[in-house]
Amino acid sequence: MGAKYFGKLTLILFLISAVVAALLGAVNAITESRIIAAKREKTVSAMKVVMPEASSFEEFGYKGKDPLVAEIYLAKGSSGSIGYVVKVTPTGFGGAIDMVVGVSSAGKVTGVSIISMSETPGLGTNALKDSFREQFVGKSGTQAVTKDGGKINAITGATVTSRAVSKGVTSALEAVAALS
Amino acid sequence: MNIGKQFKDGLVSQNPVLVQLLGMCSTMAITTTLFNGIGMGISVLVILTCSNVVIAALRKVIPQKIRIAAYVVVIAGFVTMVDLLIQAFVPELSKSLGVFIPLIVVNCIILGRAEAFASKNTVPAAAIDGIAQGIGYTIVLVVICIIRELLGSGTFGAGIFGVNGGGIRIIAEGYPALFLILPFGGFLTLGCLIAFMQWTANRSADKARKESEAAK
Amino acid sequence: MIARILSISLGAILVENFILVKFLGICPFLGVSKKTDTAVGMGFAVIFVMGMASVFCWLVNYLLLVPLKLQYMQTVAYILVIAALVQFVEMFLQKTMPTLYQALGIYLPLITTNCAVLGVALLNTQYNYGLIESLVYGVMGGVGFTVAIFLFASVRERLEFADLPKAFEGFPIALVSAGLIALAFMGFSGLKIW
Amino acid sequence: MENKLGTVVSPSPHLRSPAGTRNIMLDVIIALVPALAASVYIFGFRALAVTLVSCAACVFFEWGYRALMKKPQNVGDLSAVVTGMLMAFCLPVTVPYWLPVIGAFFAIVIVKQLFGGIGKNFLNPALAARAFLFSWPVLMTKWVAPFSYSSIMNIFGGADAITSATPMGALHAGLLPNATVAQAFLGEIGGSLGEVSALMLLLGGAYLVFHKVISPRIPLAYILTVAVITYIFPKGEADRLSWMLYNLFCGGLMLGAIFMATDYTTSPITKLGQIIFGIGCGLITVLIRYFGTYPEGVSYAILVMNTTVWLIDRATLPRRFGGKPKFDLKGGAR
Amino acid sequence: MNNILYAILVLGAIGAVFGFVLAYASKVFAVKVDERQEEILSVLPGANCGGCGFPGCSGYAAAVVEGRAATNLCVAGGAECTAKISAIMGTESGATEKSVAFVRCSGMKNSVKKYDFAGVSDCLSASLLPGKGPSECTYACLGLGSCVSACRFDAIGVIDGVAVVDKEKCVGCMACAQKCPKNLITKVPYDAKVTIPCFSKEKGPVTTKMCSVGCIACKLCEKACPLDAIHVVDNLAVIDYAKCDGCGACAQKCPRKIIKLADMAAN
Amino acid sequence: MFESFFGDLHPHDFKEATSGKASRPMAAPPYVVIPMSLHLGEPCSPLVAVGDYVKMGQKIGDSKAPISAPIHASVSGKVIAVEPRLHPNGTKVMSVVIENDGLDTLSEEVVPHKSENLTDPEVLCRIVREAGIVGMGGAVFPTAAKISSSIGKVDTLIINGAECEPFITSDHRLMLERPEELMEGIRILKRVFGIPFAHLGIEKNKPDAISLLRSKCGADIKIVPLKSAYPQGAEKQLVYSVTGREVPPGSLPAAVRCVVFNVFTAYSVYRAVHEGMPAIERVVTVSGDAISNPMNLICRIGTPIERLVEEAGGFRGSPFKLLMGGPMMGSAQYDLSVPVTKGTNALLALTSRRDRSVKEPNCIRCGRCAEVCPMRLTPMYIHMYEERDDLNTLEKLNVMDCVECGLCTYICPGRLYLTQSCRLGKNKLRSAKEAAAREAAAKEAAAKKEEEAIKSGK
Ligand SMILES: Cc1cc2nc3c(=O)[nH]c(=O)nc-3n(C[C@H](O)[C@H](O)[C@H](O)COP(=O)(O)O)c2cc1C
Ligand SMILES: Cc1cc2nc3c(=O)[nH]c(=O)nc-3n(C[C@H](O)[C@H](O)[C@H](O)COP(=O)(O)O)c2cc1C
Ligand SMILES: Cc1cc2nc3c(=O)[nH]c(=O)nc-3n(C[C@H](O)[C@H](O)[C@H](O)COP(=O)(O)O)c2cc1C
Ligand SMILES: Cc1cc2nc3c(=O)[nH]c(=O)nc-3n(C[C@H](O)[C@H](O)[C@H](O)CO)c2cc1C
Ligand code: SF4
Ligand code: SF4
Ligand code: SF4
Ligand code: SF4
Ligand code: FES
Repeated sequence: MGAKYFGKLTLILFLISAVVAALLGAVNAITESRIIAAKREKTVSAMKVVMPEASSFEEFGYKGKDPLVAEIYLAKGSSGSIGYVVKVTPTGFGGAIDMVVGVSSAGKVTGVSIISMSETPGLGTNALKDSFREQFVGKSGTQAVTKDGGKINAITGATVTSRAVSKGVTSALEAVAALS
Repeated sequence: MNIGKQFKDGLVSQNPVLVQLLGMCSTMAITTTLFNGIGMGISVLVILTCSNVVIAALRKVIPQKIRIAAYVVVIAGFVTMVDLLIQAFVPELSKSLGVFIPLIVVNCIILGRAEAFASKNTVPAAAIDGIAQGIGYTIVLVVICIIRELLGSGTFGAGIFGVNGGGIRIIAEGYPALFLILPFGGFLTLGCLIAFMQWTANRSADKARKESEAAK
Repeated sequence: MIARILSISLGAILVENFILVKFLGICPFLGVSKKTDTAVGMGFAVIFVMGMASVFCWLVNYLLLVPLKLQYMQTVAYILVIAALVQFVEMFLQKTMPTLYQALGIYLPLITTNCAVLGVALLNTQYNYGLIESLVYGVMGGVGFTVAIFLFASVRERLEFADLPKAFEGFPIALVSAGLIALAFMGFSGLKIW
Repeated sequence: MENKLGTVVSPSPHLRSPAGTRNIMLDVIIALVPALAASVYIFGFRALAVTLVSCAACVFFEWGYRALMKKPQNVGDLSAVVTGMLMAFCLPVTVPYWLPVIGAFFAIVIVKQLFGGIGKNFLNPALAARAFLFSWPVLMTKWVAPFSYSSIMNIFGGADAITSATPMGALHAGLLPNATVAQAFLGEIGGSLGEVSALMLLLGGAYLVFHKVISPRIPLAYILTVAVITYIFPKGEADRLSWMLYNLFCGGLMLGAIFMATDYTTSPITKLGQIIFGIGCGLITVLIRYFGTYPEGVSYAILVMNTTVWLIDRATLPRRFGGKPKFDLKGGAR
Repeated sequence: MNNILYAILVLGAIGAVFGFVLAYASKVFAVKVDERQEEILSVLPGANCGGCGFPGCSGYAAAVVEGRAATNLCVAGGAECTAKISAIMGTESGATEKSVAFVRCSGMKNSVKKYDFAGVSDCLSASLLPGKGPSECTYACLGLGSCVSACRFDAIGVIDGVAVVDKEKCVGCMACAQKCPKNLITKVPYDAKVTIPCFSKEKGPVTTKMCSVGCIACKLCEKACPLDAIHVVDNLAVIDYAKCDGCGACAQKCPRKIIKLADMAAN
Repeated sequence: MFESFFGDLHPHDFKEATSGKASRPMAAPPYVVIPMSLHLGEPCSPLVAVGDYVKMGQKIGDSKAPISAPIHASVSGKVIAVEPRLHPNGTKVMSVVIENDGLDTLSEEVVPHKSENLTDPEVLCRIVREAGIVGMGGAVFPTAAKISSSIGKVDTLIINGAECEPFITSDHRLMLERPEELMEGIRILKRVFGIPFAHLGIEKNKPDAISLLRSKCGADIKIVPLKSAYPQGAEKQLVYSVTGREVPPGSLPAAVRCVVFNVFTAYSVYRAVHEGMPAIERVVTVSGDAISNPMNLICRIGTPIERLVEEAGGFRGSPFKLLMGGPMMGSAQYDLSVPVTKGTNALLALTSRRDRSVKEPNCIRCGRCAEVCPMRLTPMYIHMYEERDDLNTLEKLNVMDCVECGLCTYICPGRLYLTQSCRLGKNKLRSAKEAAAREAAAKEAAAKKEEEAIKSGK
């Protein structure tokens, strides 16, 4: 038990780690592009939902201060820019809600789509329903639930989530308004 | 080597969840839909089998002192591979299992089997052990999932079939007991399941005893 | 910064308790909770290891993995760090501080395979916490674990006097009790002070 | 062969106080009647119907479980009736009748009898059931305004009355409710079935204290803690005094402090322990009311403190007669 | 490809570093432990599940070695594991002659009852009552079963008011004897052919009045025994099993027929 | 009968049945059974044999042990048996049975102690011992031993006239009927201890006794009215009520410089000194709802209790329990032949109407037992840990402090036998300690033997 013992332990753990790393690297090389694509696909398809006429989306740097706004994309239709899609992350009942809001050039909501949320299933997740999201279409300005004096009908039993989504839409509208 | 016994151990007498009480975290955290359960079960099955094989193969090479570290690296390697593959090919599953896929690394079942079985047995035996234990795990997971999803969300198989992957609705919306898909429900369901198992075990033991006494 | 630390602490202890809400570290929670004394010992060991793991994993991540774009290896690297760290600390304590080892060290092997430890490292990364925040989250997550296991152990001590159906003896009733404690702790959900 | 005298031999003492478990429970039921009456007056007969369903279900499950498990029956001690009443008291009057039945199952079978029945459970059955019933949050938060619901028909009719805000919702938002303090005290406000009339609850509490069923330690410690904190730290622009008073009279504080935090089985038995328990409940209640997502924190505060009872008792065992003070400066802890 | 190289280097380096550190630590911090502890650790499943109530497998192993824990606590390992641990600890029951518990009383139903009693159904409790319990005979079994609840093997039960040991189930741990306030339970060989279920040390006439199956110390058995295996001590006949061959001469002579032969008892 | 509100510390006292009636001297019975154990400590050996003629007040039993008191004949007549007889404690105890000749011929030993120096503690101790005086408050501890062990260590003399147990009024009647003699007895004790004045504690439910004694006592005896609360008469509680001092656990009142005597004890001291009469008589309250005509009887030690029942008009209805002593601490009897002893302050017969025990006692954790326990214990926890034989915890719960007052059992709505649990706990703890001590001694002996063997081997 001397240098040999040290060397052996070191070497073996090194070898195992190295082999594992190599394999991982390989798997990563295969999957990396797919993972990115899968993520992007999800966002893009969500963006398509909120702005169906758009044919492509272009990343558009957001320089505002609103922490809820994550990214802004310029939506391009057949005849050039037709509006913006804003990715916002308001906080709901169970954490951040990832959602995109389409805003037309006229500053009106064209659609709201939720990419992911960790709200309570059967309660907060009702925000995924069309009936709730469609309330926002065509709206502009500050959005709020009826309880808070706004026009949005909150989901029963999930006022917190409804508030969060409304806040997200408001932020998106403000962010776009600030652009022009 | 006795394949029958190994399977019986994995499924019943040494069931990792119900008897050995291993891997509790994921068993309770993700068992809210059948989709999650099957996904988790299969992931664990694959990882368990692979790591069992590798560890059994290396069992003569790895010195005692770095045993745990070495096992852990091997296991973590497989976990990450599975994680990456799931992210790439079944992103929805990755989303709903979240941090619990990487946490398979510390799922006590895998390290437990590595230490208890793979490090002392041949490669084929280790492989079979991995499969048997993995299936035992998956079955229990699926049972818990079905109960919790049915009573908690009122659906069956959300994420697998049904309109928009919403599953088949069995209990009308607004009636299921929401809390069963929360942590509370996880503890309660598993507790009742194990109690049920102990009850059947007691009953069959009682029966056996009565029979033997009657025979006397 | 102080508000941030307090808010992380409150979250980790009450609101998003590792055991009762996040479901991380259930095995030792169920296993080492028969007596309050052992439960507390385990709790302190977890605090210690979660704090250490948070720091070391943060260092490995931001000094090695991120610059080299190897984030996909986080899990492997973290668990290796944790396993080695725990084993090292155990040996170290056993030799140099036998009394502390008696109090803490004996729990250490149990912690390597504890979801809470790897979990905290992964969550630190997921939440983009800085070094200090990671440390706070790790330690406070451990405190949350300790609170939960201490209460649970006291409830289990009381359960020794309960009159249970045979089928529920042992783990089933422990699980049901843990569930009921989780139910009580739901009152803290969403608590936000700072 | 028997001895000629035929007397029974037993260890001393040979006298027992007249108060058995059943008398005590009967007293609690009597103390709850004024609040129930107020509730019927304010919300109509449906309040009574919900309470009866809840009690009947509790008694049924208590009896059924013990019959099924072949254990000696003790439904006669009436504790299930108390549980039933108290559980009904923290539900909205609009709940469909199947909800208290499920609650009764949870309270009696899972929380109480599974652990061995009266005296053995570690959580308050009624409160645990209420917490569990939030599995149906929509049903559990359908509140009605006082007196909007008093026709006899509503016993059978569905719960179609208009949902209305409760004072707790306003307080949660940092606003004062639009009822007067007097209305809040008398109970002309929305809220759970039995919690609305602070006056009637206090009456019941006085009865219990007078009959020595409960000691005032827990309720006083609890209510005073809430009073002090809400007075020192009012929320929003409210003036201290009315903020404090609304916080005391609205929501479940009185019901919880007088009838639920005092539940024997789930509260400490030592005097000091009871005070600590009450203060703990008060602190957590305010914490949840001020900073939590739920507007009301009483039930969770009591449940959380329930889990600490064993520890509190152990830490506060009374100083033995003739023993050294627990903490004397020289000797340290006993 | 660079990426994979980095991966290998980084993870390999971490591995190597820790391999070295652990090797170093294992030398520098080496602590001698009981070999049996290592052995036990190696037969434990290593799941560190804590099911045994100890902090992890090594905690349990240490506890077993130090005698603080039984060998059968590992939930994950099951019976197999228990057997192995017992083997390591050398606690398998040796080949000593099996002995079982025996209750030296035939029961209150045969003896005069002094009074009805109320209170805790517990033998010690009843024995503290005035008159040391409801039976006129202060030596009699109280039949309240304190011994029954002490037995972990379900080997003793109260039948017709007197405790009776099922010698097939009894393992001779004598946990029951410790609980009996009347000290009625004693050890007898598993194959004892003759037993005397009485413990009354009262003088003959007193016993006669109290109990129809009590030893009256008449000494007829003593005289009948060809092997000098039975003696009356303190007004009570006692068998010396080292000498007794089960001939039954004493039983035949006993005027009260209280000496039981094994084959008779079986009926 | 009206009973007090539950939860009250003070059980309804039922004293009115006998408190207003003058005590009635009872004719001596045809024969008396005098057990040789009428006190705490070593039993006496009989000094007489069958056939002997004894006179009233003659010493018939004595022992050399330091903790003991001699026993005297309570009638004159022929000894007809010296054999074990049933004692109220349920065991058979060597007893002297005397056939009463009805003459009550006084023994020559009975002479007033006039000439002796009564302030000398040694003299007084001798007189008290020779008179066979033991604590008449129930503990039957030899009074001479108590005096000699406390002399010089106390600054407060407390006379116990609390009589807190329900039903019993024997001390009450004594105070009303023999105030002068009582005062004189107290003064004798006071002088012995060299204390300027004595405290006489009386519960407030005896206002007549308080006012009577107040009018009779001088400045040297202070009447202390006490709250009517069971167990006000228990030594430690009485010391606390009178002086505010708490007797430490496991100690006697002398540890806080107090000494306590029962009123009947003080009265007996008076009689021994001024009349030379040993303790052969006492007042017994015969009461309870199964007794036709409840009353206080002055009766001879050794009278079979069946005579007392007869004297009080016999049973009314069927007695469910027959108690010697009060309902809280007295012991249940099952045989009417047992004799009155020096500690018998009451004989009670109760009907089943008052039996509130249930088949399945069940603790509801109401905490009342802990609230009422005068020693501030937690009986419900003691019960729980006693059931599981957890001796360590029992010790931590101070089970040894329990004075077995019975209050916890009285108050318990779940109808548990808490006092019995405490007794069992104490019993188990004591036997465990004894076993441990025995084991330690055996080990030591073995070690010694080994050592010796080694030595001798060398
Ligand atoms: C278990 C549970 C889960 C909940 N999940 C959500 C949720 O996902 N989204 C939400 O807005 N509120 C959620 N709530 C919060 C309550 O429903 C809350 O009272 C409600 O948001 C406000 O009440 P209201 O909708 O009746 O005004 C949840 C409550 C509970 C008890
Ligand atoms: C867990 C929980 C407990 C509640 N407890 C009470 C309560 O005890 N009393 C009450 O009046 N309202 C209670 N509420 C109901 C809320 O006050 C309800 O959501 C109400 O509608 C909120 O008012 P808002 O609509 O103005 O926000 C509770 C809600 C939740 C989620
Ligand atoms: C619970 C309890 C209650 C007692 N009650 C009385 C009582 O009412 N009167 C009394 O004289 N002694 C009572 N005693 C006995 C006293 O503690 C003490 O032994 C006695 O007063 C000492 O006087 P003595 O030695 O003269 O009997 C009681 C003891 C206990 C434990
Ligand atoms: C003062 C008092 C308060 C009680 N409070 C409750 C309660 O809040 N919830 C409940 O389920 N039972 C309550 N009970 C009834 C009973 O004690 C309860 O069911 C026990 O917890 C059952 O073990 C109460 C009883 C009393 C005497
Ligand atoms: S306790 Fe032990 S000795 Fe007694 S009967 Fe049971 S197995 Fe036999
Ligand atoms: S043998 Fe002893 S312990 Fe058993 S029932 Fe008889 S008296 Fe009780
Ligand atoms: S009997 Fe003992 S435990 Fe019970 S109240 Fe009296 S002193 Fe306390
Ligand atoms: S033992 Fe009796 S008095 Fe004590 S807490 Fe339990 S029910 Fe109450
Ligand atoms: S699976 Fe999480 S700690 Fe075991």
